[in-house]
Amino acid sequence: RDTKLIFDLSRPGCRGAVLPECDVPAADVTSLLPASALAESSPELPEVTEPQVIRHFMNLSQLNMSVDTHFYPLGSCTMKYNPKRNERAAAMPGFAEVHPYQPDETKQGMLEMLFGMQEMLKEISGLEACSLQPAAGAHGELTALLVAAAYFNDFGENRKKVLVPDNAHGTNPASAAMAGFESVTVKTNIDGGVDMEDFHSKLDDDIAVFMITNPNTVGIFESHMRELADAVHARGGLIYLDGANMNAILGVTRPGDFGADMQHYNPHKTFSGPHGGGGPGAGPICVVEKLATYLPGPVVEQGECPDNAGQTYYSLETPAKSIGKMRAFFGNTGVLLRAYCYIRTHGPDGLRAVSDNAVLNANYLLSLVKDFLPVPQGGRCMHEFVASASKLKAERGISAMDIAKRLLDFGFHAPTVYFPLTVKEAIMIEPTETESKETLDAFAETLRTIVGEDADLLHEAPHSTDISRPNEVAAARNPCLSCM
Amino acid sequence: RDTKLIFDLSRPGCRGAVLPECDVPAADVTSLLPASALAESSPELPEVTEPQVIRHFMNLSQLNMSVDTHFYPLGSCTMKYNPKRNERAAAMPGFAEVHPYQPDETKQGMLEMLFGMQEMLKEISGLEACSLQPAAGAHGELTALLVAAAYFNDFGENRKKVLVPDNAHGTNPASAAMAGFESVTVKTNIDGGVDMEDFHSKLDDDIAVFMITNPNTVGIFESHMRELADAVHARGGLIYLDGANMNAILGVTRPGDFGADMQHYNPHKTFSGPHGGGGPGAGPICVVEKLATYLPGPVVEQGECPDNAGQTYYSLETPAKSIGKMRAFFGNTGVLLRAYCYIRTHGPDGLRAVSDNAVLNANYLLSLVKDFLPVPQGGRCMHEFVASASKLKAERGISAMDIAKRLLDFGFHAPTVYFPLTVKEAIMIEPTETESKETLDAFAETLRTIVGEDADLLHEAPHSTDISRPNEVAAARNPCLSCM
Amino acid sequence: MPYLYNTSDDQAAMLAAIGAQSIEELFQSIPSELRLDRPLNIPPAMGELELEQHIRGLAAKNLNGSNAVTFLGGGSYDHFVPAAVDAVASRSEFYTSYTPYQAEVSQGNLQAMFEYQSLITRLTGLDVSNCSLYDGGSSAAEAVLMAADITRRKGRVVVAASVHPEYRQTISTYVANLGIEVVTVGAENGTVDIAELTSVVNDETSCVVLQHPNFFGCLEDAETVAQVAHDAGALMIGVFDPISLGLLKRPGDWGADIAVAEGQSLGTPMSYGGPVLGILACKEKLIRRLPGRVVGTTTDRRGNPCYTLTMQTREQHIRREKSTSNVCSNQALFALRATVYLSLVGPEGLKSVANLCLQKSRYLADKLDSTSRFELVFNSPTFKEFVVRDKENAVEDLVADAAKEGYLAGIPLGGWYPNLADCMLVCVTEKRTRAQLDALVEVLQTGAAKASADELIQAGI
Amino acid sequence: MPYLYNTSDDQAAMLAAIGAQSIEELFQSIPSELRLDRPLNIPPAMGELELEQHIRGLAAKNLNGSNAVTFLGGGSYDHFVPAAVDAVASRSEFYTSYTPYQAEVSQGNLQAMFEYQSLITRLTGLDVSNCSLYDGGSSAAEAVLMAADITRRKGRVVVAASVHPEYRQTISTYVANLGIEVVTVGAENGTVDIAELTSVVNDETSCVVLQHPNFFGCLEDAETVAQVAHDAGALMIGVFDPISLGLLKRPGDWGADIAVAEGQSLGTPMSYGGPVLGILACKEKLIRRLPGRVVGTTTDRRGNPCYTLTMQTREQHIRREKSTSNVCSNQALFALRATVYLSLVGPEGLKSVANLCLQKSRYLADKLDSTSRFELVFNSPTFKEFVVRDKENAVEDLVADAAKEGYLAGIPLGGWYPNLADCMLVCVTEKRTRAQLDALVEVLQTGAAKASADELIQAGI
Repeated sequence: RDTKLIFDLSRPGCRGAVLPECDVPAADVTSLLPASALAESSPELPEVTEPQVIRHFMNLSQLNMSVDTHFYPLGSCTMKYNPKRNERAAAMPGFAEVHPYQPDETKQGMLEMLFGMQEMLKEISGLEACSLQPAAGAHGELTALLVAAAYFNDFGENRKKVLVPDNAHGTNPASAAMAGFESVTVKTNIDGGVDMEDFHSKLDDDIAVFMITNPNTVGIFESHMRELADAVHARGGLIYLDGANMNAILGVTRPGDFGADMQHYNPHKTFSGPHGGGGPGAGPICVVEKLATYLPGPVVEQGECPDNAGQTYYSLETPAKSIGKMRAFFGNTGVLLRAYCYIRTHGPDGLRAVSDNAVLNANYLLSLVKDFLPVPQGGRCMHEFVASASKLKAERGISAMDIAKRLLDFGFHAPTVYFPLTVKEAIMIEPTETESKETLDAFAETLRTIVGEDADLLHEAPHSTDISRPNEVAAARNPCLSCM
Repeated sequence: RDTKLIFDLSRPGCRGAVLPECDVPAADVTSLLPASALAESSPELPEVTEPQVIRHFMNLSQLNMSVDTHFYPLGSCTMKYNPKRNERAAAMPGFAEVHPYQPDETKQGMLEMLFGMQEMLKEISGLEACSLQPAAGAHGELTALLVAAAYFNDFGENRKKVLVPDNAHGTNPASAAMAGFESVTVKTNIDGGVDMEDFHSKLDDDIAVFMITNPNTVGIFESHMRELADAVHARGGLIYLDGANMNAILGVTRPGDFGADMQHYNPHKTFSGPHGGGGPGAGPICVVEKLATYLPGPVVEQGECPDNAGQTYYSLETPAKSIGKMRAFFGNTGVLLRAYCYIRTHGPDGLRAVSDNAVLNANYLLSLVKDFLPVPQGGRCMHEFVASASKLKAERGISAMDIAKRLLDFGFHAPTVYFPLTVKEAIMIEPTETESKETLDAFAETLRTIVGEDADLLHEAPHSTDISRPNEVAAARNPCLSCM
Repeated sequence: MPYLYNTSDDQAAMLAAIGAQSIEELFQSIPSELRLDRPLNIPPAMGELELEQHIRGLAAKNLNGSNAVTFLGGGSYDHFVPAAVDAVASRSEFYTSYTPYQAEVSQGNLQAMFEYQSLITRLTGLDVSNCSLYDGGSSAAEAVLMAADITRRKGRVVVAASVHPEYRQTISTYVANLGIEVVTVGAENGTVDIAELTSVVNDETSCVVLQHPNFFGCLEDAETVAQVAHDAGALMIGVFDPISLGLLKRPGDWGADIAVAEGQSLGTPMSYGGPVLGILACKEKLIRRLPGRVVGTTTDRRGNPCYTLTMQTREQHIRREKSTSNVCSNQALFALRATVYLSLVGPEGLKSVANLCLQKSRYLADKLDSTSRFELVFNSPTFKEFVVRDKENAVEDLVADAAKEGYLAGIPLGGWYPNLADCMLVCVTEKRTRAQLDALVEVLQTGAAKASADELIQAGI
Repeated sequence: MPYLYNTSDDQAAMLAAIGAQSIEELFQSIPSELRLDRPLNIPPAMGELELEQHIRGLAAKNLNGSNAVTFLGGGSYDHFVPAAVDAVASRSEFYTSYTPYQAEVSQGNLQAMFEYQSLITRLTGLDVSNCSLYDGGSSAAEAVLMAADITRRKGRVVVAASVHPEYRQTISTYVANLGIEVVTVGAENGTVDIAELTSVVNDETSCVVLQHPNFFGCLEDAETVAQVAHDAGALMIGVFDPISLGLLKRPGDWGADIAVAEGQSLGTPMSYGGPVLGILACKEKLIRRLPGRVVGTTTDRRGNPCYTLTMQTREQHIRREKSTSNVCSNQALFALRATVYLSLVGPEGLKSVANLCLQKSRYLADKLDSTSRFELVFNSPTFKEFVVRDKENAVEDLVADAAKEGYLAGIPLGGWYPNLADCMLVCVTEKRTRAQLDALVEVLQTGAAKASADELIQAGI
């Protein structure tokens, strides 16, 4: 195993790029810039050639599993196929080589696409306004909570409480804290839904927002959704819908219709943006009408061309009481463009078919594995389900991690493990709609094989991968985050 | 190991592409085309989805070694780095989406590039005319031989003999035969050069062409080149230079200057076009002035714009006595564009540096291996050398093939083996200039290790690859060339 | 030098190991009188940024798919290339590898080529396919050489005038020095004259070459032609359009012994005509004369099924002047593209593409025919191309004027067919929209269109 | 549905295995009164060909690098992106994978991110880098939150008016509900007013935020500002331009405790401002408050060195509301692009890029300043951007007119700085040629250029 870093390949004098000669009269740098501002030595970068760079990174790439090469049932992450036509679109100079501060009249195609995206997201969520600015799901959460804070402040209310179920994504309480709220945990019950008794006991007039994931993180649609929403609204609070699991309900039900006042989308999950090894994503949000004025700016408006009446013209506007900006520039346009392509590829029936098949695939896989790998909350599920290795752990010492690692040996990426925290030895499986029955059968068969294997073999897994399990404790104890 | 074919993934009803609805009034097909011409059933193609297609071919790709991922010292093939900027250029719609029959005025950029390519190739070869039409090196050979035939015919000569050294590429005699000539083999001597005695004995007034590779296939510059050329010319014959080994002599010496009347280039070797798993390549040829009129057409001419005097204008012309066409359309423009980018990237000094370093790398590697792996013709070499395992074979039963296969286990592509036929147990190594000293050191060290390994281990090699050695005899005895 | 590794320190160390004083010394075997004593006279080096500016400039001078609408065909077609094809073909492991001599580290290429061969045999209805040749034209010439060799008839090759003129030229060039006569049979009415054909096919004829649909876009009576060839003991060589096989009978089914095609339509951009993809398939009995590489199945030492290059005894590095051909490479990357394309479109997709070509070209043909200025020339059914006559006999001007509006209207035919000097060949693929078809009619009639090609492109129609 | 596998047969078989009658039944947990009883009101589905026509049309309506020449900067820059960067970033195994939770099958991503962190710490002269945040603006806000947390000073954040206005807005938005005051210090002369700054930095101040070179392109007296911050016990947050570090002193060397940047310049196209790359590096002592993912070295069970995500106890899935930030992703693909870019250009290349920006922007600034209509506004030395005043106070019109010729001339500043309503910010990167600079001067003076941007592009100059 070659573990050389790019720095290890460096040899003085090697160059991977040749810049042009200066074609204007050039002055000595020291005559243009003060000596005190200048670096005393060259940047400490490696000196390598282009072929070295390519071979280094091509070989590194092959060390990764990916959606294009492997089944990647990472629960809560919706690792669906990333269509190649979307990549082609995003690479066009007419999108990739556009500057954010170009005059509106020089980017009408960009604005038209973004306006269309706003409209489609509003319709899919059943909400009235949209901001495409947030850069990721968690960023969307934070944005929405700041919108909520601005709304309450506008009415002189100083609500501080944000309710979050105990099986929510960790970003929910973290976003609440960042936004200046106090996060209060609401229990969930044995079925994975919100414990209504606990919920009502924690609901009071200080409630600002109830953040709910629905379908929730154990893959169940909250059966008391309407009651929850009504109760929160009755107290003057707002419902925030964590949109991570939208893949289950496209065209089936809409957050706005089941009580949400705000929601974010993960276009990189639901709408097939590639995950890029960790990012970029995007986190556009939709809100009810009364919150529209607080959205971060700008948003795209449709109107008439100033120079040409009757011709559609798109412009950028900042809402009147906007919270301001959550980042520089408009938003993660490149991710949104891919999502736009995806939605336009599917249309209404296609999006519904996505959710139909995502839910079908998850239920099918559930039906194949539940007999040998218990699924506490699941007779049926939505787009994902959470199995538990706690019985295996108790009886044979086999952990969720053991199973996850062993799957790697069989050419499958592992599911999400140990999340949500409410399920012991959780194994969270989301197949997505872009996998075949054949793959699901093979995966279930492999899981069946694994649970029957020798415990020691599993503890030592994986056996066939590039490296075996890393010592994470040592990594964290003495963090070495860069090479000397 | 998953050996499923794309056909095995097929399930009725799956689709990987959706075509648009017809936007013009559509008639029944049977009303437009005679029933007798229509197929009775659908094409027998697999029915698969886009994600299946992608995962299938992505996984297949990883089963290949390639220049981007591995050292690939395949002698005679010049597996140098394929610059990414060239790929970007070739993908531009302004080159990729141009039709061959567009009017000249709508493709002036294309013609300007091709004219530049003609001029640069002429200068590099020291010859006076160029045709970019041939699609591969062997195609260039055939083209040149047909040009020679036309030349002789034009003067009423019916010369039939083509002399080819015994260490020449097999395409040389094959091309001669295809062009209607008789191929006569000339021996080479112990040093790898043409045996002058044998040469003179076979030279007579029937000679049409002497096809010579120089530097030759054992990596040696023919020391009697001038004498050879003079003798052939004295008999009225022509010298053809097989340009496969141009990488050794760019800017050092030119075929036209050492006596060649015709030569082909392999832009996919010398000028970094990617080899594409076997192709496409290109095989442009250059010839002396007297042969220009026989070149296949069209060629690009530079002149003045008909509508705008003084402005440069490029047009296509077919030489007066052209042999005709060697294929449809102009040539392998996409390959030529990459070569153009490569030459423009290097300039005169850069091309010379390419040959300097190609020859330096080959000699360095030669110096590292010759002590444990004899190199019959090599104290020094040009861009490549041919080692021989014949001593190892005789003493320990270790063949060139054994060594080649064992190299695969160490992450190196194998050299060319058993060519040229004049060297027993030949191992033909061409490192190219785009490999580092470090890589050459590692390769030489691995070779040293291998020649010291157990013979049985080597006979069974490779051990760590996707498959072990295929049974080629069985494959050829009962050819199975497609699946049912 | 962004691609060179050796620093001057490296060079010194390497020279020391070699035992040479200088790099110059390594070239001492080249006599000084043969050396170039000056730098090459080519333009100076460019960095990547300058190169890209230069290349973008050249590209911008060409009308192309991003700023023009093309109705040109004639063997190079503006069919749609799905993005997934590019995604596969741009994999380093495919495009920077070479011929799979080492099967153990080339199973990806080998399996892909085996799948290509399988797809082509299914598509053509023939038994065997090689794994590709240079292009359609040279494939036709190789097929002719095959036929001459197999039939041992060195006398005559009969070619329909309705075969692509450049394919005919290529055939003629290939056989010019072999003593083989090429007899061209007229096609005055848009399809080959079968009576004339029958009269020239004799027992010295190795093969008959027919294109179907032919260069004019017309369907030939291919079965009858094949019968004429076979009755004389000649082989039938069919030049086909792979897209047409979404609707039309396969070459193997109408009687072709060898079928050749330009495969560019299957997922490869036009690229000014090259590089492209030569398809050649034939009947089982002709296999030992098949030119080019082929991949076959076998097992490895461990008994696992695998793929390898095979039948190499036909090839030039073993048989040298006795080989079946001098071809020692293939268009593997474009065979791969065709494999991905055919897998993506599948049976229904290929039918759809073919049907869209048929319907849309018919729409345009009828519309032009209904104008006062233009008329269709031939009566035979056409697939995606047709020949139209300009009654005012100004085809070249029309084409030039239309190009100014961004419409590439058609291919003037006078250069190849003097009697069709007032005609052009017009092609309509599935990419052309009704708005584009209507605009072409307008621009050809009036010299201007309500909307330039650029405007249609911006409108996404 | 090109991305869906399940045929109706599959669906039937799967439903049977589930024990359900229909897919509809699987949704029965959703109360019918919450269901959507109609199809979504979005446009109908498009095949790939139609989609591409539509998208090409939209793209053609935007001025962009293929048909325009841009002088816009202000945090998004038209630097050259080498093709090798695209080649790496388009590898499926990089762009279709996710956060490397399973280190065993993610060493490629992990090592690349470790290399990124190493490059950023070297580039900035700081000890630690995370493996990226969303963008420069949100990174600045995260740095402010870090500082408030570390210093336990919730009172005041001091920001120079010469910091990017949208970064300042982002900071304000982030802290709006946290009771933290944002105090902006003027920069009337193009750089922060140090006297004013000194007066407002107090012992309640958690940090001072300075951009250097600043939004106007001017170099700040960064060391003095850092001294003011440190004297008050506040942290110094430096916003930097990574390209400038080819010439300028590193943030860690002039006193920044936390350095943040927009990393788009390092190999990522502008993409209308996103997605891009937030860089954040800091001193070792601040590591436990670092937001975002980090990769560290360790060994595996067999003792082999390897990489893993580490310090996850800071993160939200473990500490939830106590985590250092809610960020649970990174811009891995663009961190990878930056890694490839920095590796390719190396020390000499980065210096060259920086020097070309410096020299060419100076040339243009001087040339504009020498006209009668324009004058430079600030005296401080600039790096690659500068502020120019239109004495005729018609900046918006000038920009609109220049755009018609294909020149994106500059960013009008009035919206952010009312006192600069007659000014615009002009940027020159290494991609701009002298011909383009001269053409801009011409078009700004006369409203027309001898050569449009399109013509310069075609000429490759």
